[in-house]
Amino acid sequence: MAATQTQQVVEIGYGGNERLMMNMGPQHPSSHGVFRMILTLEGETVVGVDAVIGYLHRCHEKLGESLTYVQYPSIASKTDYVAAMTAELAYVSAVEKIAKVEVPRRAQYLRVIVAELQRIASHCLWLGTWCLDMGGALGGGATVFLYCIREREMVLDRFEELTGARLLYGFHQTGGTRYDVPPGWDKKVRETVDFIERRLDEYESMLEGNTFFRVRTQGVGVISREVAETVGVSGPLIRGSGVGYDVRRAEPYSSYGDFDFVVPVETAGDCYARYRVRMVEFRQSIRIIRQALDGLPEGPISSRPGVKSVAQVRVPKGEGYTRIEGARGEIGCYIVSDGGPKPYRLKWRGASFSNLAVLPYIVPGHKVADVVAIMGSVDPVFGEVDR
Amino acid sequence: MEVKPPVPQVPPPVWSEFKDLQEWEKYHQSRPSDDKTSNALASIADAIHHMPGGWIVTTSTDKIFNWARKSSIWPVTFGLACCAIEMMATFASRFDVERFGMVPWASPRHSDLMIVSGTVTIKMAPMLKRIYDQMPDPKWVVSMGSCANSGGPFRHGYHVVKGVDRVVPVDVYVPGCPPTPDSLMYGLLKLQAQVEEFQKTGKRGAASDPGGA
Amino acid sequence: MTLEAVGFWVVAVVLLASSLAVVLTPNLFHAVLYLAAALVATGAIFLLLEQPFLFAVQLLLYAGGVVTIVVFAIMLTERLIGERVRQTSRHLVNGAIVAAAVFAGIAGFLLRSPLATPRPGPVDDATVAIGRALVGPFAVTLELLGVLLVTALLGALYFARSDE
Amino acid sequence: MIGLSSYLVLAALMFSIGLFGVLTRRNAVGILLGIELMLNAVNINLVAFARFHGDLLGLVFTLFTLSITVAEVAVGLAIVIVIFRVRRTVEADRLDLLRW
Amino acid sequence: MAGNGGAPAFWRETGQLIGAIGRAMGVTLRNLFRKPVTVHYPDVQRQYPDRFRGILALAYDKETGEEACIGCRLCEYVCPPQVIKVEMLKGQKRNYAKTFTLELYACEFCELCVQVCPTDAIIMMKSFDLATADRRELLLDKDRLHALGLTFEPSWATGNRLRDMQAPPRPARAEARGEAKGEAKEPAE
Amino acid sequence: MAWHAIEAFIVLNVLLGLVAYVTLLERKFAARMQSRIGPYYVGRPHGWLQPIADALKLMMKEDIVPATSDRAVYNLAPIVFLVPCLLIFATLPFAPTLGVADLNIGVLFFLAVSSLEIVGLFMGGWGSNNKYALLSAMRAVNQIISYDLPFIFAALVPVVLAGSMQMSSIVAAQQGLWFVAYPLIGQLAFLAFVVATLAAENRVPFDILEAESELVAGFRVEYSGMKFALIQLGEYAHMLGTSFLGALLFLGGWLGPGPAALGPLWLLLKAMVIFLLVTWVRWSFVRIRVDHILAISWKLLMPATLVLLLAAGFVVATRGAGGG
Amino acid sequence: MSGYLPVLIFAALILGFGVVSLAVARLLRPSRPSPVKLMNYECGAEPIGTAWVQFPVGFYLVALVFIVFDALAVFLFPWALVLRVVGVSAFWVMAAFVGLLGLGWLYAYREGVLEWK
Ligand code: SF4
Ligand code: SF4
Ligand code: SF4
Repeated sequence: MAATQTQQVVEIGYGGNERLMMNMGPQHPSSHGVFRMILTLEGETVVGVDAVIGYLHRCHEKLGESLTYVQYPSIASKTDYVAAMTAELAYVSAVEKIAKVEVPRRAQYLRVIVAELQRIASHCLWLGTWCLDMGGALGGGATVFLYCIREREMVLDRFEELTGARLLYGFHQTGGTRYDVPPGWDKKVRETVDFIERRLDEYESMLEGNTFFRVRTQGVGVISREVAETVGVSGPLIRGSGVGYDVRRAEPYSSYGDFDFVVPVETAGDCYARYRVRMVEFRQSIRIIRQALDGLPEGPISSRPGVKSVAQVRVPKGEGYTRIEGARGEIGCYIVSDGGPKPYRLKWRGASFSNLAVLPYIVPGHKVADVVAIMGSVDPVFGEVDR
Repeated sequence: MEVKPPVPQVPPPVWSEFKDLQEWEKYHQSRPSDDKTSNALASIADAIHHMPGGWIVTTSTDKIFNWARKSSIWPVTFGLACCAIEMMATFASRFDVERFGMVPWASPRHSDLMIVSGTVTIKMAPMLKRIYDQMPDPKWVVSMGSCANSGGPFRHGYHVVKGVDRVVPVDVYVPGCPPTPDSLMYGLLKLQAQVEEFQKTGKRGAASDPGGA
Repeated sequence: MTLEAVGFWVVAVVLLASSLAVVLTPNLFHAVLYLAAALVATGAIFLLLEQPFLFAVQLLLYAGGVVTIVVFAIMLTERLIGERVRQTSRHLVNGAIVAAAVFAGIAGFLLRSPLATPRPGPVDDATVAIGRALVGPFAVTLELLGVLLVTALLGALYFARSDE
Repeated sequence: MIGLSSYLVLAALMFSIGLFGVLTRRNAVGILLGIELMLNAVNINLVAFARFHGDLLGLVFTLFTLSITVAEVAVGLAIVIVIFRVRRTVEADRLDLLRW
Repeated sequence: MAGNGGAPAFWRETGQLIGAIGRAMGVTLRNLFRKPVTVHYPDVQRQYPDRFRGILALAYDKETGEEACIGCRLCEYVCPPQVIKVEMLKGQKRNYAKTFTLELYACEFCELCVQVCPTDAIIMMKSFDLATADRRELLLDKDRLHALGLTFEPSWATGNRLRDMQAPPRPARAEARGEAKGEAKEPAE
Repeated sequence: MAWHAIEAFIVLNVLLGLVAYVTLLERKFAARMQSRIGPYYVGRPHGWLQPIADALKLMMKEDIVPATSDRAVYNLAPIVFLVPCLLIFATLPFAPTLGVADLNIGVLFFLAVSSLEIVGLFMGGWGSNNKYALLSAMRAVNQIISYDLPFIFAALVPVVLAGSMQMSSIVAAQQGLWFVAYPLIGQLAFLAFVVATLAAENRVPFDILEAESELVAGFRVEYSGMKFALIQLGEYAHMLGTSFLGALLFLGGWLGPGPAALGPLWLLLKAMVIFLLVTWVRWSFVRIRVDHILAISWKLLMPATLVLLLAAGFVVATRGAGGG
Repeated sequence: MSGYLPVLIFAALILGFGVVSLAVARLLRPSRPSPVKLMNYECGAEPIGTAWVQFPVGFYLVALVFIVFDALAVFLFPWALVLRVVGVSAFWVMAAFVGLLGLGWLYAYREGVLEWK
């Protein structure tokens, strides 16, 4: 099915013109990191796309096998560095699953709060960079970008108050979290999300009804439901294609079952649908954060004592796979343990990696200008793709 | 409490114990010195310099030139990994490097500065080198974050270049993982100070000057 | 020499040089650029002839239009790199002889024909006069031109798209 | 003093050059360039006569010629494109469509 | 852009477009009159929060004024990129670190070393301002680490505090240790 | 002759200074719009030395001519680009008698000269032998020619209303009523003019030409150092020139309260209003895709302006008097 | 004619400015070419092939329509000047002309030339 579809689009408009092979990336303003696309162009129309990844292969899995359960979480955050909290969480909960460690409720709620805050920060970055791609660094795109980063900074401030770091946190540890909330933090978080909620309206009024924006996004990069399911995309991509799949709902972890939220689904499958999904997710995240802050239980933040030495955490023989709904989709972490302080084998399922696989299905047939819009709406993070 | 403040210094023999720095001494790229002005101008300036009172002219023009270079350092937007996100934050409203006259450009041809923000892998290194090479002289490099400094947390990996200074000559190292925008800006100010010092000889900032920016 | 004479000679040299370059340069793209130069120089000739309006029209129509269209045509038909750009010319000698003969003929005719003594140019604002003429005596011509242009447009579009 | 004849000679030279181009160019686009030159030479003549005879007609006529030239180029190039499509070349020597 | 759905659709779209243009320009206009969020960096320093994880330093013992590190090498073991090298010097009353080097150019600022340190000897500073032109300068030895500890403001975290915060059974102890001193200093923006 | 030379020299220098500071104005304005501060430390406060530093630095940058480029074309392009961009000022008077030349084909001269710009642009894009540059040049030519027509037609409306192409008489015709205030026709024409200006200047949302995120830096991607500076200068000069043209055609030029000596100031002020308007739009929108850009021009703007022009013509022809 | 002298001088000055500034820059700037530096920039990757290839016909078609309407614009200028003096008849002449070209536009529109793909 999928193959024939690609075939179809490739053949359009070949009028005997010469084809142009053009590199896009690795150093390209819109490559979102180090991604190289070799586009085959016919005039302005893309007829073929060749994705080259691996420019950021940082040996994560090998590293994971040589570092102990205590050491690795802070490096796990470097897989999906835009949403570090969820990446860490995936690793940590995989360990917890094998070791059958209970996580205190307070820690679970904290995990939810930071994960959702992280989702907001990540989506802010996504919206900003996406608009930057579409709007140009010397235009309105840059403006939206700067607004988004401005609001993202507020979330980062909250993280900085909580953990001391702005981007890569090392917040989670086996059995709970490493940091408890500082006094007054919840109030500030509330203020932050209130503020961001107001600012979201501003972004929407800049983009939503704007015909310029709509023609750039509607009907562009359509991922049909079939393709989405075949390729195995996840996160906002699959929800934009009409599949209401969300790990938080499908397989609630970390007390997500306690909260009331909506999983947004759009059926169009184009960039605009993905945009809508993410915009709704913004608001749903805010909603979850409010609920979690309201119900934040007292108690310990960790069921295990804090790290005292490198080989402190030992995990019985076994294997476990956990999945987390990251900002970009399903992050999976698979750990095989041989009973020692380190995993025997560690495998990441990067959401961006699977999402990126959809590019050859949706890019051909579009204009060069659409390529950047599609790339932006896929929102890959290359730490996670190349690992 | 009573403390005896120790003297801050790096005892040279210590390096030799670190494989990383041994290799650094061996592999790090040094920079050719003739990237400042054309030879013609250099000889003219030399002639003026040797005329009586000519040094006033040359030094003051040099001051102006270096001021201009310093005041308009345009970085190329080149993000590699996590640090790139913080670099973006540095370019954004809250930290706004445009106050220092820095405008990020997409093409290396328009840029003076490459901020290597993130892990350089073996696959990426040739690309990075090429982009660096394609920047017009005079140019500068800031190595941002532990990964670019030395491979950082991934330096034991098989696919990571242990420090971008093995590929291109680095002018300023900014520690951090990722360095906060403030520290990157500190590094950039430091770079500006270096550029200002970029005298007729094309000498870069002195190595032993940890303090003042 | 008066200023006008200086202007004439300068423009004439530029014009002839660039025209020669148009026909002689092996690189077709360069030829088009030289043509642009020649056209601008022609415009300058118009200026020397005290027809600023025509000068502007020349720039507007040719520099903006024809050059564009020619460039595009090249893009469509001929790769300009490698072997193919160095297109050779044919019948160089024959061509030169014919061209020289034509020039000799014209020049001879010019020399023989009694040229009227120069009179002062037309009214100072030629544009208004042209405008009057266009909507007055030449109105029909104008409409005919419109027909011609439309026909050309339709024809060209038809040709260019015929087997898309 | 630059008189009418100077302009006419200049135009004649330009015309000859254009003709030379037309005759020697292999490439059809090149031939069109030559034709452009010739038409320009004609325009120079027209304007020069108009100027020195104080006649408006030449100017109006030039204006028309300019426009017609434009149409000519458009059609000419379109034809070149068609030829290219059919024959995969624009070398005038090989354009023997009309011969059979 | 002109709609292909006939005249009404066209006018509707045009109306929408104009509305959108107005709204977008309104947003930018509104922001034009907002105060810039820029922190005027060299003139004004951003207020770091208390838990800021900056460059590492060695601390002196609060009571005795001696250097606090006992050279136990726990930090060396736990450090993921293995940037710390400690040699122990046996003493009579207590042990010392004979040498203590930290390759700051490879540190990932994960705070694990701080967390494991039993004597709160290694701490983090509220600053990153150590940019340098020579990579060798980022190799911090013991003296330098001590000096840094006096130069910058230390952040809140120490090994004991961190472990207390995480300790499951005794949640109250963290407060007793005075964790909460002046936490909420940082303004929202 | 000497006097002309001096006058032209002064105009050129004032112009260059103005262009330099217009860039600064735009940067500061955009920065404020984005909650930033913009240039500040170079010539504090507010970075008033920034343009000078930039220019000096660019002068000292190495100049790179790619090995595979078409050298002559590549090297000439910046100048070919620059000349028309600055030459358009030749016919813009800054006061009734102040300016290089107040030609009686003023508006036409402006349009004709500025249409030459694409030659330089295409030369740059072609000469670089760079895919981004070439693609950008192709787009640019397409876009500029597409918006040239609405631009011409919109600029013709005041010409029709004033019955003259001479800038000073157009301004004089606005003595009673600025053409922007001319009922309906004036406003629509002004609107079309601004849109066409945006497009002709390759400003967002019509900046597919430099499309940073797709084509890195457009047709000038390979240019460095002084050539790059000249291209930038040309772009901003063109921008400024069009703003002045708009001020002259629609906003009554130097007319304004106060003594006549204030005329140039008024003109500058009005031109800056247009410039800031364009900048404001620029920093508020995302880019439009190239096919939509062309569609907007050909399907909407071009016919609309043509009809508008005819309407203006009808009004003038029947009323026999323009300018209200 | 003499009205154009300042324009000419102005043009010469601009040209001079461009040339002089390039010359000064040539004096000031370093020049250290290397094969890699002179390579075409393509995001750091090695360029694949040349940029000079054929482009699709869509580019040409737009230019074609433009050219014809440019010719129209040329006639509008003199027309604009005489409207007031000649009156409505002038208007009708031009309206007919525009109408004729409008037919061409309509054809192009229908044919989808203006879609540009
Ligand atoms: S130094 Fe840290 S933040 Fe920067 S790229 Fe390396 S791992 Fe990422
Ligand atoms: S912060 Fe982490 S990486 Fe740095 S020295 Fe401590 S343990 Fe090692
Ligand atoms: S710093 Fe702390 S953990 Fe490290 S060796 Fe000293 S006492 Fe032990």
